[in-house]
Amino acid sequence: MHVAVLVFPGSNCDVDCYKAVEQTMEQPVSYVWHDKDDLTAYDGIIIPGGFSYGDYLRSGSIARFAPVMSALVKAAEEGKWILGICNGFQILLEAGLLPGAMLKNENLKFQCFQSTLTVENNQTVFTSDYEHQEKITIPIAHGEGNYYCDPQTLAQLEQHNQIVFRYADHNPNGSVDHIAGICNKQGNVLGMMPHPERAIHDWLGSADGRRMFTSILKAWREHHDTVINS
Amino acid sequence: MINARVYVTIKQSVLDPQGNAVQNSLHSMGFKEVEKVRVGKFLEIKLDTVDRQEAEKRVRDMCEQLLANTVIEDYRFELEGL
Amino acid sequence: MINARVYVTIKQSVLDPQGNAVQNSLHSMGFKEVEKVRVGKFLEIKLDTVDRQEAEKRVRDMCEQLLANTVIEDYRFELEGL
Amino acid sequence: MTQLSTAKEPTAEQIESLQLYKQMGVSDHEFELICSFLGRKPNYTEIGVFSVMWSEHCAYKNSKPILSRFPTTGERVLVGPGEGAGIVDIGDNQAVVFKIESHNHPSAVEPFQGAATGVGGIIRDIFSMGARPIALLNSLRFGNLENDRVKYLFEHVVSGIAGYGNCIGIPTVGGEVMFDESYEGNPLVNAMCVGLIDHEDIQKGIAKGIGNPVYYVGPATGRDGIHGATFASEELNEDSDSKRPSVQVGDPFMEKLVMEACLELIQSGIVLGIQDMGAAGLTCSSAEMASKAGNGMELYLDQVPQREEGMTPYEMMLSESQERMLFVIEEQHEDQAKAIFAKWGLDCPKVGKVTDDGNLTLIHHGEKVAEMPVSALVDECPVYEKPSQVPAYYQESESFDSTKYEEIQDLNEALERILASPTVASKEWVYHQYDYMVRTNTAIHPGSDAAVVAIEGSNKALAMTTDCNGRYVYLDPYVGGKIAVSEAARNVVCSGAEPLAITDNLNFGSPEKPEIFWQLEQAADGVSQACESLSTPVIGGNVSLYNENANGAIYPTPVIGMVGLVHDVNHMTTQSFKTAGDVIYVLGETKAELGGSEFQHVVFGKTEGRPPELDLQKEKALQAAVLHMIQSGWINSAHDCSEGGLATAIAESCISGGIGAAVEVDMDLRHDIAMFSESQSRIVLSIQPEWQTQFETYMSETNVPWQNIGEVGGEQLQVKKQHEVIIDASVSRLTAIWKEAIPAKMRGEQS
Ligand SMILES: Nc1ncnc2c1ncn2[C@@H]1O[C@H](COP(=O)(O)OP(=O)(O)O)[C@@H](O)[C@H]1O
Ligand SMILES: [Mg+2]
Repeated sequence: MHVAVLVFPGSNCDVDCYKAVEQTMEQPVSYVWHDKDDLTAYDGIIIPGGFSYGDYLRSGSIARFAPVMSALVKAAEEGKWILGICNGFQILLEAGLLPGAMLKNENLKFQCFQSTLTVENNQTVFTSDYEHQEKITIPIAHGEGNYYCDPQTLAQLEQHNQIVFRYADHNPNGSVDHIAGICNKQGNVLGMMPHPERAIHDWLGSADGRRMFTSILKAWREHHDTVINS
Repeated sequence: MINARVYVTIKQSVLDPQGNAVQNSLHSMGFKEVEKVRVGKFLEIKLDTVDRQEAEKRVRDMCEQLLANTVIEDYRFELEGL
Repeated sequence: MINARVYVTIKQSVLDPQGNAVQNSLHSMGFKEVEKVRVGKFLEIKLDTVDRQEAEKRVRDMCEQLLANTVIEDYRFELEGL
Repeated sequence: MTQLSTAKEPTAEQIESLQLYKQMGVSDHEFELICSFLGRKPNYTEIGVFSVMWSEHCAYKNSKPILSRFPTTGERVLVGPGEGAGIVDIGDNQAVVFKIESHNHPSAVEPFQGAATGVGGIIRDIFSMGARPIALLNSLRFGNLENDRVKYLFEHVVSGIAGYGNCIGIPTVGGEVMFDESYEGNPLVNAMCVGLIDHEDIQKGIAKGIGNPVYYVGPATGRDGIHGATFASEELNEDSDSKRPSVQVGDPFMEKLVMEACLELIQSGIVLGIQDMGAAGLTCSSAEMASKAGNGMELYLDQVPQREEGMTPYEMMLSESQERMLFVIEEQHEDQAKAIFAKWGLDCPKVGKVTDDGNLTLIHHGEKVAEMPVSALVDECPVYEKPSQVPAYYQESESFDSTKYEEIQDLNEALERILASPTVASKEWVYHQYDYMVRTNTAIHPGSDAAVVAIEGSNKALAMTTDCNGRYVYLDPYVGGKIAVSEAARNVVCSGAEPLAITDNLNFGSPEKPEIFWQLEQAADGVSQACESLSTPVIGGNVSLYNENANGAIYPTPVIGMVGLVHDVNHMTTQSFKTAGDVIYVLGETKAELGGSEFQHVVFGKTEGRPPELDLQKEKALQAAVLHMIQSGWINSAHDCSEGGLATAIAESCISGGIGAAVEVDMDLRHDIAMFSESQSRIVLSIQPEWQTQFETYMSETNVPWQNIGEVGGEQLQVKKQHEVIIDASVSRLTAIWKEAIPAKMRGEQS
């Protein structure tokens, strides 16, 4: 499985995502610069956290116009697996690949600490190694993670089981319905504010993030086997 | 040269964390008469163009595409010829 | 009830990284006519008061004390009685 | 020399006759010297350039004699003071680069931008050496947190630091915050950056090779920060507000691009010299680079990117616009450099040339507008030996006796009050606003003694901390200086690291006052002594004088930033108690020492008397023992006793471990003094019972006093002394008090 980590000017968790893929999936991984317009070589695409274009104006708003984004939209349509973390989630929202929008944290402060999440949907390619309703520890680090969508959208998210993670005991940013991560209807695009790539060793404070990466790998292997066997 | 003044505000139906924070601060500073605060953005854009109608279309495009996120924000703008 | 609209802008001589980023982005999106962008704040404040003169004084105080950082920002405001 | 075309500027004659140089902080005597170096009167640009180069901030004219006392060499030191940052060897061809810098005065005027640009500046110092910045720390001092202006400053300084560090993606892993009336109106904002480098990548800020071009990278130069260096060298007063135009705005996104591009450029191997434009911007970087090479430099000011129209040479040279760098490469490599910068969306115009005439020459609109000998600018600023005098308060404190205070009976309450004091209380409110995890190497995050950052691809890690207790330094600058270094080393050791070296930030009042100058001398001697004895040389630092407010000088605050090497990541140790049944020991000796203590301040509202004593031999022995035992794998937690004394240290280990302790001490002291004395050279350890024999055997062979004081476990912190329970509090209650203290104050709640 070949994984791409997109790099925008101002991305700063690109290295962390790259390391996480290496250390958890042990699969080839490449940085892909924002000006590339072709992602066909990759099976999975990670949009890392950071402050793309300084996050000036609104988080993710400027990154959305980078050349690589049309390739990303295409990849999403083709059903490739796309994981947007933190700023990556914000970019997916701005690009319309996921519904809703991000507001500033309720207390207006950047917040960085371990958070407890509930796995609401373990039926996705990203979460199959978790138990349903399992509580996991994944850190957050963001100033604009206050997810918002209108009531109809929320109802749809519920209805299609698109809410993948919720904050379990303490909602750090005021997001609607304690949402921490959602996926698209097809389930191949996931955006989340917490950073699984920062939770891959006990010495980092938690290793619960590993299973996101192993889930993806497992899904890919299953998928691959079906392709080969059929 | 045309100057555009763009106002981007958070939709009424959406909670405005910044507005709430400012409102609370104003209260605790003794400005008890403050009923409601909404915080938005105000952009001044200088355009090297003379065609007002064209400018109007272009600024609308800028707003729709970049300057406002219409999921949560409204915008309006004024043009001012030089 | 009086509505105040407050405009907070970055002083001309002060760097506006936000404005620059928006400007660059508009350029690369093809809005080549954009000469300059400055990004400021826009606040709408509802005041439970009827005295315009008093309101003017109060809003000025709010601006000086909280709404604008007068070290790097300018402000102006308009009042609108209801 | 042609007179400036800019007719509005004063002429050379006017500068002299109206003594305009004085407004720029140049004395009569200095003006005469400048005239003699030039062989004529300086024009407006030239006097401006001299005034910033000869300011305290750039020339260290009042502090040079002090700095020369520091030990600066050592086996591991690769680069000592004088460059952008010092460098220490850590083996395997790697080295650690670090430095601390102050942004006190800008932060007093505009806390968010002042603090943000302080962070930006120190990061540039690190990557301009060729190093990849891996961590940030900050050391902060504010007045009383009940005060609204103090809250404002605290709130915005912290968000300014967060805003910059988070955006650029360098984790802010540690620091300290203290609150004391003495800093009212003159907060201290010191930022430290730590970087990693391979030996062969080490860069110097040197303008090598006559005829080579000089390039500029970064955003355009604006009128911001003009005279920032002089501003930093003056006292704050009502006028300071009128100097407000000098506030600079930081752009961390721009700095991220400049940093990545410069590191890539350096990796390409074509850089001959590179330096950031910090204080005094273009002036200081160009003059220093030329001076280090013994060359001159010619600058074509029309090529300097300008943000505003009609900028004069004076304004361009003195601007402190942020995120700018100057570098020298050979002409033939220009295309390669341009390609690297273009990838990051940056341009690098050629703005000058290295010359052989030893002058800094400025060309504007085709005319030579200034010409000054580089050596005069950089090396010839007069150095002053200021008069020094022992202050009266110091002599009075000789006869102080800690037992003069009436004994406090309710030690539960006293402990709670100390834990609620913002200086001791949890700093989560601060560091939860910092991204301390980005780059995923932070192994010990904020909240323990020193932070630890793992070195990728190795089994090693770096421990880092900043420390200084200004109250001690005030009461006795010599002892206080020793304590600052010793405490930093103790924090580093408690985390499992061997102390390597320090960087220091001397924050003092006006050196024109003999009492202040005395503090400076004494503190520097104390720092030097401790550095000698703990083998941690000074590899760089920063001086910030004229820190005064309406009530006089701030407490003298020589902040120490220390880095240590964890030889094996398995040695990393935190302060938190781990498991029920672990045995608790205290190492070191507790004496009746309340002078300058948090207890004295919180309970009696005083800062008086003698600070705790410090015996460097004992300190060294203590640290050696603890490090040996940590490396032997016997130690489950280690925490040094600092502000708040033994009771506070034990409480902190309980709180961060979420577990209680039953302690019984045997001390021949009044109960309150035993619990809250701030005697130095003490460390609280917890160990698994299975190591007890080894531990006790080992300790008996050292000269370090030690006592088994109890056991980890339960939900209460209970302390007995001479069989009497003197403290009994639930850990959850203490935790709530400790965690809520700062947030509650920031919400404006009354304590
Ligand atoms: N300004 C700050 N920035 C980041 N971390 C901080 C800051 N202030 C305090 N901390 C962290 O909080 C913890 C407690 O600080 P402090 O009370 O100074 O510890 P100690 O007394 O052991 O030096 C440390 O881990 C420190 O790094
Ligand atoms: Mg300390």
